[in-house]
Amino acid sequence: MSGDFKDPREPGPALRVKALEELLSAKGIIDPAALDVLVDTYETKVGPHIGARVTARAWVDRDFRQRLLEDGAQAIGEMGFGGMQGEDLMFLPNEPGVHNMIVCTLCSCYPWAVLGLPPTWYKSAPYRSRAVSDPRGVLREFGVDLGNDVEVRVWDSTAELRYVVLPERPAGTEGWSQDRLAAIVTRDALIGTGLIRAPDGAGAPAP
Amino acid sequence: MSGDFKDPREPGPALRVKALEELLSAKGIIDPAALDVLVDTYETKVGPHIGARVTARAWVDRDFRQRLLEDGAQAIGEMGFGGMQGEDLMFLPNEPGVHNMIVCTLCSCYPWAVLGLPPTWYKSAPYRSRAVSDPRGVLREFGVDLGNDVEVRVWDSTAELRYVVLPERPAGTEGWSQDRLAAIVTRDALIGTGLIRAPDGAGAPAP
Amino acid sequence: MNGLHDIGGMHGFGPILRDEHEALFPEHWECRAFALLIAVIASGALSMDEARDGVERMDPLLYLRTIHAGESYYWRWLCATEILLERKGIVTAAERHNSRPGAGNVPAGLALSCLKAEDVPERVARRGSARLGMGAPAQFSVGDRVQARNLHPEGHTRLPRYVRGRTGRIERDHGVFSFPDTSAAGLGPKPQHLYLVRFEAAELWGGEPGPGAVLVDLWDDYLEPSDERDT
Amino acid sequence: MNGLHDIGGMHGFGPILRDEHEALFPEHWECRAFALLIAVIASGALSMDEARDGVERMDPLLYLRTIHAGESYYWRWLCATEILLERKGIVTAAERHNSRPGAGNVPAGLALSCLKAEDVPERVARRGSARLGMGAPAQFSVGDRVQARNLHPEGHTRLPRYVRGRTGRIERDHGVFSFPDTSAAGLGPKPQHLYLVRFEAAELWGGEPGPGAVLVDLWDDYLEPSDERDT
Repeated sequence: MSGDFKDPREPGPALRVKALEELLSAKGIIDPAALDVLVDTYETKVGPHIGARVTARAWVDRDFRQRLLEDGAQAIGEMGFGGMQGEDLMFLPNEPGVHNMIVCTLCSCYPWAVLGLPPTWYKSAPYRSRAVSDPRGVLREFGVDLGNDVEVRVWDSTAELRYVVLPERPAGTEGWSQDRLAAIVTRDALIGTGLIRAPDGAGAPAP
Repeated sequence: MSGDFKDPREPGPALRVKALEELLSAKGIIDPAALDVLVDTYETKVGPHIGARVTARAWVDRDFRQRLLEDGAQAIGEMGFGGMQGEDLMFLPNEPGVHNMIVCTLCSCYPWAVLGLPPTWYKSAPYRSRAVSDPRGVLREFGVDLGNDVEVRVWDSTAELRYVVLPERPAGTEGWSQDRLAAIVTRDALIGTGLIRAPDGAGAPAP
Repeated sequence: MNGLHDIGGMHGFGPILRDEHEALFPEHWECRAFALLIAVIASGALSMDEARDGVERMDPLLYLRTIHAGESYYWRWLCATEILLERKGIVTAAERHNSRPGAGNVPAGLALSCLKAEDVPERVARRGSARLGMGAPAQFSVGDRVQARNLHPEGHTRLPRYVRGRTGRIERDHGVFSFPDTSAAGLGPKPQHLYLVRFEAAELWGGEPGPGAVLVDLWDDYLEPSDERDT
Repeated sequence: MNGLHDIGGMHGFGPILRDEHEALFPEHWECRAFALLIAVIASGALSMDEARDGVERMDPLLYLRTIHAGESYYWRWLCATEILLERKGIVTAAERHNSRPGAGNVPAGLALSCLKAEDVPERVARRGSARLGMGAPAQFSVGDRVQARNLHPEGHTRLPRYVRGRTGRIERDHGVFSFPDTSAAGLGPKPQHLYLVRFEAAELWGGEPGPGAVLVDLWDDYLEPSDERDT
């Protein structure tokens, strides 16, 4: 019957990828060394620390925040960030009474340039199916319990625009440096499935 | 991970059915001998020959045809047929310019009392998904090419009503006995995925 | 429930594979799974609505294998039977696992009547209609234009996704039937009228190569009046 | 295409399973499958729209395993790459099977440029917008009430089933973009305006526990004016 990929007559994915890579290399369409660099880029260079730094700056720099909300790609370009899967970028500011959350129901679009590659759960059926129809239920699974007075806006990435949540700065972080602020920004907060809480003793002066 | 039923730690269906049957029997809820009779009933007694006999009679007996279209369950009761999955029954007459076809998109409802248990293809994704949205394409796969002037009515069995197509009597079968007519009625014609054609030499007198 | 079972109008499953010589029950367990569920329903332990609900709650992957990858259809019946007997406390997972009855027994209040072999012929041939012997006000009449509501219940429903929000016409009033959404959830029959509703193919799917319609049986609670003009 | 991938609003997949310690590429082949598709797109051999179309045409059972049963996500990329390179005649099934290039070569007319290792950083960091540098008449303006068309194309589309037939409001005009439905089918970019459309949760799903909306990017061809009153 059709389609059982565990059919023992079918080669596994490792062999299939290897065959394709060798064929495309022989045909001069790809350069295996470029694949190495691509992998290294997303394993070591592009990741949620970028989103954390952008967020921290937006928290302390009002003009930057405004530029970020007007043209996300342009603004993060000032910081040396941007590129693939972040060419057209909108930052979605959470505010009192409004919570934003991103999803891609049709595939797994994600703002790589700001967050790196997505976690498995973001690409899986339970999140993709329920984020649009039951966002409050999804958020509860992440430990986020929003009151029914809070409006939840879910952004389904159906086109080439990429969305990132700009979380609210937690109370008790007044006077923190951008580095210290960046350290408390989580990937889930930038997806909209988490909130940022200042750690214990947040109000104390920086050490 | 969830739900791979080929997990070797899980017993296969044969063991699972056996366990359930023994437990329910021990609890006095089922009688294994009744299961034997149920299986025998649908293997040897109830099948598409019933629909074929009903159709043949409707072709030769105008009053019966009318009663059949008014109340299918009542009319086939006259012939000693009817019962489970045929309690509320509508026969759908094909006519010049109108072709009927049955499906159950949500599960696999089927007029057992008239056709027996359905074939696998009727219960499978390709038929269930496309019968409602591309009936002409489905019919072409069955070798039935309807002109675009023919209206196709697809009956999706979402409730306890059961539908059966009443095919058109083919030309060249004038004067045939009910038995001879019944022999050319196919299961697919009663589902609406086939047409009935008189065999070669149909016009000749019965041997 | 917006599940994989609600498959009308989907693409991508390839050609219809037919085997004109297939056996009714290729493997022995399949005929037992078939008869077992019928006997359990005959006992009064569960209803057809509940059985369908059980199928819908089986694992989506196994469900897909039974409709697309050649696994036996009767997996659905087996899973539904297991799921529902467990939900009702009639056969627990532990009992299944140990293959022997536990200390508990059938819950009190379930008046079950075992279907005996000698009663099978009568049971199979019983001609009683599924209509309920009670009245209920009909919201609609034959000829009315109706719109299927845009409902997305998490439980069992017999309102296919492909008709939700679409406009059709009442072709026939079938009478008063039990309502599957409440019946499957153990909330009673909520008796109401069931209608045959005709949806033009063009209304459901956009352009079509020729005239066509899909006829669907829908309950009062699935429908609202439509103010769309006739086409 | 009404495929399994169009999963917004479905039920039955259970809880969200998270592993905070998962590796980016648990198996080595996954990182190669990832980089391979990116390099093939960079070569000009295929577009993102085509890549998505390829994923949608993989076998539904394997697709489901990658979203529900723990099989690697990168199966989708691998299958899409295979399907599309075969469709375009760049790598045939026979070549894959034999693991060596056949007599034929890359079809004439495809001007491919191999992405070199030293060009990867520039490629990854390139900031050009996906907007097309051309005008197109805009059918709608910010504030307009629109209805998503009830389309059921058999090919690739980015119009999710859950918004079809539903009414929303244009929140933003993103400018002119390539149209995925034609682009993925090799019929050209059909440049047109792309809008951010806001659908109230109640409009999409019925009753909701609190205020909410889903915001979706939709092209002109997916939309028609709505005469529904404001709510």
